[in-house]
Amino acid sequence: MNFDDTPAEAAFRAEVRTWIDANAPMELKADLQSAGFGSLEMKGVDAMSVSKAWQKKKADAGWACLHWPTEYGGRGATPIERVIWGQEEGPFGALGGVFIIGHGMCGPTVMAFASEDQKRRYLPPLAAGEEIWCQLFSEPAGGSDLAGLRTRAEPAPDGSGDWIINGQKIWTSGAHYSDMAILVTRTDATVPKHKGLTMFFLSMKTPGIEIRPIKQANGQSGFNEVYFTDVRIPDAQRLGAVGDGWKVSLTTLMNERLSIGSGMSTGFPELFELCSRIETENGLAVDDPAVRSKLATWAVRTTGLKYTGFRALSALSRGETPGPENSIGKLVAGPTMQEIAMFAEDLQAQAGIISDPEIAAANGRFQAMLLRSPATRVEGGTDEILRNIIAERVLGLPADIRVDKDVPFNQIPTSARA
Amino acid sequence: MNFDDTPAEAAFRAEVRTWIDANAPMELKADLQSAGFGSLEMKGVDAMSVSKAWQKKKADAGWACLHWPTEYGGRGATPIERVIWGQEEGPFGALGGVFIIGHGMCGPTVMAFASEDQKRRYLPPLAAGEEIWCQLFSEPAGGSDLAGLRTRAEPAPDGSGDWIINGQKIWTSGAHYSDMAILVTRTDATVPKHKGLTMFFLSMKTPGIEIRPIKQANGQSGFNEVYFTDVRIPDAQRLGAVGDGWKVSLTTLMNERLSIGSGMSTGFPELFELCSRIETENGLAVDDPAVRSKLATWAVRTTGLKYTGFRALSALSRGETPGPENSIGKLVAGPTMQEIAMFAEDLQAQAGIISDPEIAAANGRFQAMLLRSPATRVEGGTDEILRNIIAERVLGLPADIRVDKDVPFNQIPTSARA
Amino acid sequence: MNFEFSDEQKQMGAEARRFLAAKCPTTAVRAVLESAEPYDKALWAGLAEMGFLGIVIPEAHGGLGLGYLELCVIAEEMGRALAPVPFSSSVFLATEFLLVAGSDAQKSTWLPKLAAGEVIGTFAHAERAGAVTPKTIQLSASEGRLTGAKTAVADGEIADFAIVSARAGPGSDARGVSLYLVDLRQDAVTRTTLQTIDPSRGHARLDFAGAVAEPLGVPGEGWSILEQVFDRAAILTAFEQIGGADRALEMARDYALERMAFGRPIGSFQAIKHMLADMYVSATLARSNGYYGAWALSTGASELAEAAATARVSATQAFQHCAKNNIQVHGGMGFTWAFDCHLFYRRSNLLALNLGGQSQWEDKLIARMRARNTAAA
Amino acid sequence: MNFEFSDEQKQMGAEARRFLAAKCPTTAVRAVLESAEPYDKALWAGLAEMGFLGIVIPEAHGGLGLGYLELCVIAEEMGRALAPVPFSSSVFLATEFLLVAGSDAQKSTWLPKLAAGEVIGTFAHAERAGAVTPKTIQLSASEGRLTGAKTAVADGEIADFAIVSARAGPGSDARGVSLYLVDLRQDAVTRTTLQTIDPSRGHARLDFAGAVAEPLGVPGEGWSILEQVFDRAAILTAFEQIGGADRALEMARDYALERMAFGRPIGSFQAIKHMLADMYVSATLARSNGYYGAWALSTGASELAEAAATARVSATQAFQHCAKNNIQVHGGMGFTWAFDCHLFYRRSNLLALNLGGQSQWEDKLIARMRARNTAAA
Repeated sequence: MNFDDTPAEAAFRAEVRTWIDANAPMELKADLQSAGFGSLEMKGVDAMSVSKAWQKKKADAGWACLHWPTEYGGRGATPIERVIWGQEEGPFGALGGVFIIGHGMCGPTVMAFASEDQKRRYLPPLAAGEEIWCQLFSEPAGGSDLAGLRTRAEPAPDGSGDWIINGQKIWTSGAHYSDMAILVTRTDATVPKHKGLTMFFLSMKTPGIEIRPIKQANGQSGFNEVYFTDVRIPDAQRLGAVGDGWKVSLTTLMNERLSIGSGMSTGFPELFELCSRIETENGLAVDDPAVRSKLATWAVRTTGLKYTGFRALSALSRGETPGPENSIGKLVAGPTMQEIAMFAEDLQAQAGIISDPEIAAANGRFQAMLLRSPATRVEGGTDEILRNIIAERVLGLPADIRVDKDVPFNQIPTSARA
Repeated sequence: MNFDDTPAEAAFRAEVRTWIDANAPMELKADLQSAGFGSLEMKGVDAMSVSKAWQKKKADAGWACLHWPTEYGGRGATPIERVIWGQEEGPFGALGGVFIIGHGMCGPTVMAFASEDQKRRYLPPLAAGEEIWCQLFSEPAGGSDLAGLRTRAEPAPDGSGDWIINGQKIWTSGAHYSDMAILVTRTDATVPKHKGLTMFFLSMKTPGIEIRPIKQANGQSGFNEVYFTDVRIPDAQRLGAVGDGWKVSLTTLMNERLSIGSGMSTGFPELFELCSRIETENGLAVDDPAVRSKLATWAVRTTGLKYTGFRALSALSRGETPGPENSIGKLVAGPTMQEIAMFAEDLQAQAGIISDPEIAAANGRFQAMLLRSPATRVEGGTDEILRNIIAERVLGLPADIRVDKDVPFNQIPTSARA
Repeated sequence: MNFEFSDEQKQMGAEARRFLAAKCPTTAVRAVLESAEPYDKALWAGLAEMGFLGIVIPEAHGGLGLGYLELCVIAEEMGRALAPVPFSSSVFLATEFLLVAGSDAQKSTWLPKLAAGEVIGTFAHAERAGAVTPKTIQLSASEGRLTGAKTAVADGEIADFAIVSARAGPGSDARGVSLYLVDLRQDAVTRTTLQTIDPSRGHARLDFAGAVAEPLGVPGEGWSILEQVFDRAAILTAFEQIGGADRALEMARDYALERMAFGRPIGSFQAIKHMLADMYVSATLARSNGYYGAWALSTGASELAEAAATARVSATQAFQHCAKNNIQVHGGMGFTWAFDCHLFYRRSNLLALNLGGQSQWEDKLIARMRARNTAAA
Repeated sequence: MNFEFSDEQKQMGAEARRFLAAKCPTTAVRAVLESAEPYDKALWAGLAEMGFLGIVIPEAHGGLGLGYLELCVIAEEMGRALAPVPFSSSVFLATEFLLVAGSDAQKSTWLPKLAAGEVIGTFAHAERAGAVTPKTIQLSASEGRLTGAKTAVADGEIADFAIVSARAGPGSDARGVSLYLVDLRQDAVTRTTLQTIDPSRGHARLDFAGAVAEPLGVPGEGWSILEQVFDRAAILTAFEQIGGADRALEMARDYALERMAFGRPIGSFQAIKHMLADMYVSATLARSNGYYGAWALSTGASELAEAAATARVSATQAFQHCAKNNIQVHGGMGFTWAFDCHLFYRRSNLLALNLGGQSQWEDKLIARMRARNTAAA
């Protein structure tokens, strides 16, 4: 049991480090390291253009989408090599934020279901950050119930074989700066809900698409609503068979960014640092027994997540598939971050209400965390959905009773009053 | 807003106090006050005989089952008078433990469904503690799912109209010292589960009844299993119509002992007392900030329950029905007691494992609490059932999806493997 | 046993609820949240007209001369409506400071104007992040003039006067802390609006550059007076929190009944049902503990300090719990600006801090229980 | 990155599991729980035969001469099986005391016998209820003789020798605490069996009436030695707890799959599913933190003290959580003597206390983090 690289891993790491040291935009490093919650703000530079520049540079040198085949713009690297890249890229990884959805979810779906020509056309610019992709999945009526989507795709009446899309998506990250998208639609409402779906890809410049940013509770706007009015998509841009959209979606969802080893933030190190500077009525907070008891609880959750990640990395390093233990990450980190934010405010007492980064303790980090953390407990699966996933997929417990199973989609109740 | 009696209440209280001062077995008071968890132990006396003696004395003077009509052995008192009695009876109330099921659940059921002759025959000795009753409801296959019971009642083949009972009950408090019982059975397994039940009462001396005590996890034995082998009950001892047993059961369950105002114990005062005597590494526990933080959490739960009880009492005092807020009692007190027990052990550190009352801190009260508290979170409704009840009856949320609804009882799956 | 508000008090609450439903829908809260407007002036004027700003102020000073039970009932409704007005600053703090420690002249000068809503008062106390203890009070008072700064002053942008904690001599203990009444409408006072977690309630930094001030109460007894007033304010704020918690619970319950997923209302899933049941438990315990505080405050019982800490700890827990899980029940929609969930979440966290944090009140509660037990022994 | 036990180590664990499944079903645990028998002698002999009692004891002293990773793997299996034997006393404590502080002669005398299971050793430390601090150590040592009493001594009824903390002079600080090795088989030692929350593991009070004792380690360094040994024992015990937590979770999961209510397995209700998911989270975090401890222990890393507290706090939380909710999932049946749930509940609460309570370890963890951060700054 050790934390060391194998010789091959060490050699790869050295190669990565050398290249990054020589090529990364070092002038941005400090700003990237202190980047806050949910936004990438760097003084005096345009985040999008530096992100694209860094991605292009990586792609040109063969460091983009490492685990993709070389013919589609990748490197054909192993999973552990990808993790090592991520560790070495460090703060510069934050520049990849706008590409995450495309690389992690859209790309793999295109790779699995598009034609060879399409793959050669779309994947390399996706890998190089020249074209940004988003995914159009969630809808207002279907949050946790993803398959309950209502956006319709109907055959064009002109007999061209094209599809006409009408409906609305929501929670689309980066829709406003994306060039392309994958889109799941309902092509048959007379069959049970998982059976009537069909997946497409399309240009976000297609006529009939309207994008409206969603203002979040914390005042930021990372998500959008996307409206479709008679949007036309050629049948050639269908991914998978008609009616197979749910299966295709699962491919997408299962390819979510490999978060292994990166570890989800709980805010503990920042809290510990605050406690080393702020005073309670019993003296320095970190020496106050009441504070210590709380810190200890969060400390072991934080290290527990870290070492759980290390266990998964070890599996990757041995060429194995990591076990299910990684599914606990967000379920632990989300509520912990919220608890930590509230306690950090408590320690600041009356002045804890001040959120101005220029004035507030720790540059307002905890106030931002307080206002952002409720989203962490919801996005990408609520705490409750995550518990269901652990219970069902890890522990083998039965699925919830499904009243909408085998019911034609258009007969599923849509209102409690119905 | 005040805690004062109305003049009528004050007069009643004075009358009660005078009678109790003159008649209660004062020699038992100290032992009764220090009685522990789940057992009534008094040195040198037989708990059952002193319990029966006190109940008989009360009955003779008109102080038994205060809210029952006088013709059945009660006093026709108001609910608030009954509460005042309970407050004044104080530690002597513990002597009523063996009668609780009979007075609180069996009596009201008999009162609602038996014939006038039967009521005059059975209720007065029940009130006077001369005959003890128990209720035969729970079964091994039906814990939270009470209506899933399987004990069969079939018409006697001799055409007498009698019923023949076969099956098994479990968790019967006091079966071994009870004279009488109410019993719910299944008379029709071909209809949905709530519809095929029928209620009876019977003597526990009836041939064919076998009682086996259940040893609990904490080593005590307050409950029994009761087996029925061809037990014969005359049809005259049926309570309610054939097939109406669920409705009759609800009458019983809704008449559970009016716990309002009595307040469920959380163990907080005892913990506070311990903290005033025991030392942590930071000095006296009650002055240790880490201890204080935990104590405060439990303190406000404890006072919250107390004052919730006072609010209910106030409603009674005004002649109103208390609101649903009392349903939170056990849900708060049970887990709190378990947390408190664990923390009290933690404070005692290594020596906290010692459970011998002669040696352990606080006479081993916390060790007994630790071992008893898991039962509190289950008996009379698990924490989960209680949350369901609050969600459904108080907040008006929908019932759980019922897969066994409208399904004939004998077709409901009984095994996950079926 | 009559541990309940009277019918008249309840009726007053119902009246306030109707008034606030009409004058203070959440759009009014948003109007302050989203603009530079520091408070809702029309609502404030309406509250003055209803007499709600002078409930406990004696009739001789222009108030209604009613009791604290009436004020608790109104506080609950203010909390439920998230009223974006300086009610807590003026009524729970400034008014109480004057009632507890003001001279006759001070009372005569300020109470009638407070009752009429003609002036807004507040309390300026914290100077930096962290628990406010006697030694953190460094703003200095000398020859009737104050020099130094206070931060996170509620309604500091709009208040006409403030009670200010200050240090009149060297040292760092509680006996060196005195209170002053300062008219903020003078050049020696600079106000700087602060950006906070709940912009529906304005806060400011106040800089005092030799500002003219008059003593409030006996010099050197400032800490003891402010502890008394904080206890009273804690009970009143607890009712604000109870009102907020109840409303957040109702919102969550209503959404759970209405929102469909997997072909059924999300409120039919045990995960949601049990989350709501737990919120109900918190809210119920907080209400009952609040009643205890209200009783103690209205009777001036010796249990007041302990009851205040009890009510405060329970209400802070309940409002934070209900507001947080209200978002969770709403899922993604709960995290949009457009839904009202964040208004309650913001307010719950603001109220958790405005009289000092939960940790401090937990410590006070047990210290006070201990003192009572020691006294009884 | 190789943060995992080796295949050989895993194989050793599998072997131990098979052995314990055969020799230590829960009926064997009950046999000790329900009788006056203080431990399972046959099992103990079997463990000795397997070499499990001398895993880290050097081959020169009759042990296997393996590392702590192997011992962690075995500890987990012992915890999973609730083995009713003096394993922790003899192996985690007595052996470690000798390895850390024993003289060559002491090692030569005792280690071979410990490895062979011929003697049982333990540690006698607490004298009263409450945190064991230097000032609570009052048992006195004078001219090689001990006078005083120790309580809650694990396996005190059956141990052949004990390491005993004692005070050699006046005062109450840590520097006055020394350790002694005492042969318990002498008339000056009286053993009194204690009734505890987990009778499947024997505990006793030991009275020393001028018992002959020899120093262990440098006099006056007793407290520092025992802190070192407690850290090592904490990591090993964490694996015992991890094993217990895992088994309790499995029991609950299995019962939830099998037990029917309302026409379906109770494991299909979200209340039960989510309770089990949370147990899984606790158990997983504890395991990962345990691995960190195992790494530190096996490499003697400078992080050992911090890793020990981390592993301990996490494992105590997990085992208590899983054992408690295992009963809850089982409902009424879980509270019967006949079901095994209470065996795990008892053990989880015993192990939470045997090296000092959770509060003490929480405090240690943060103190150690603070020391590291201060050193790094």
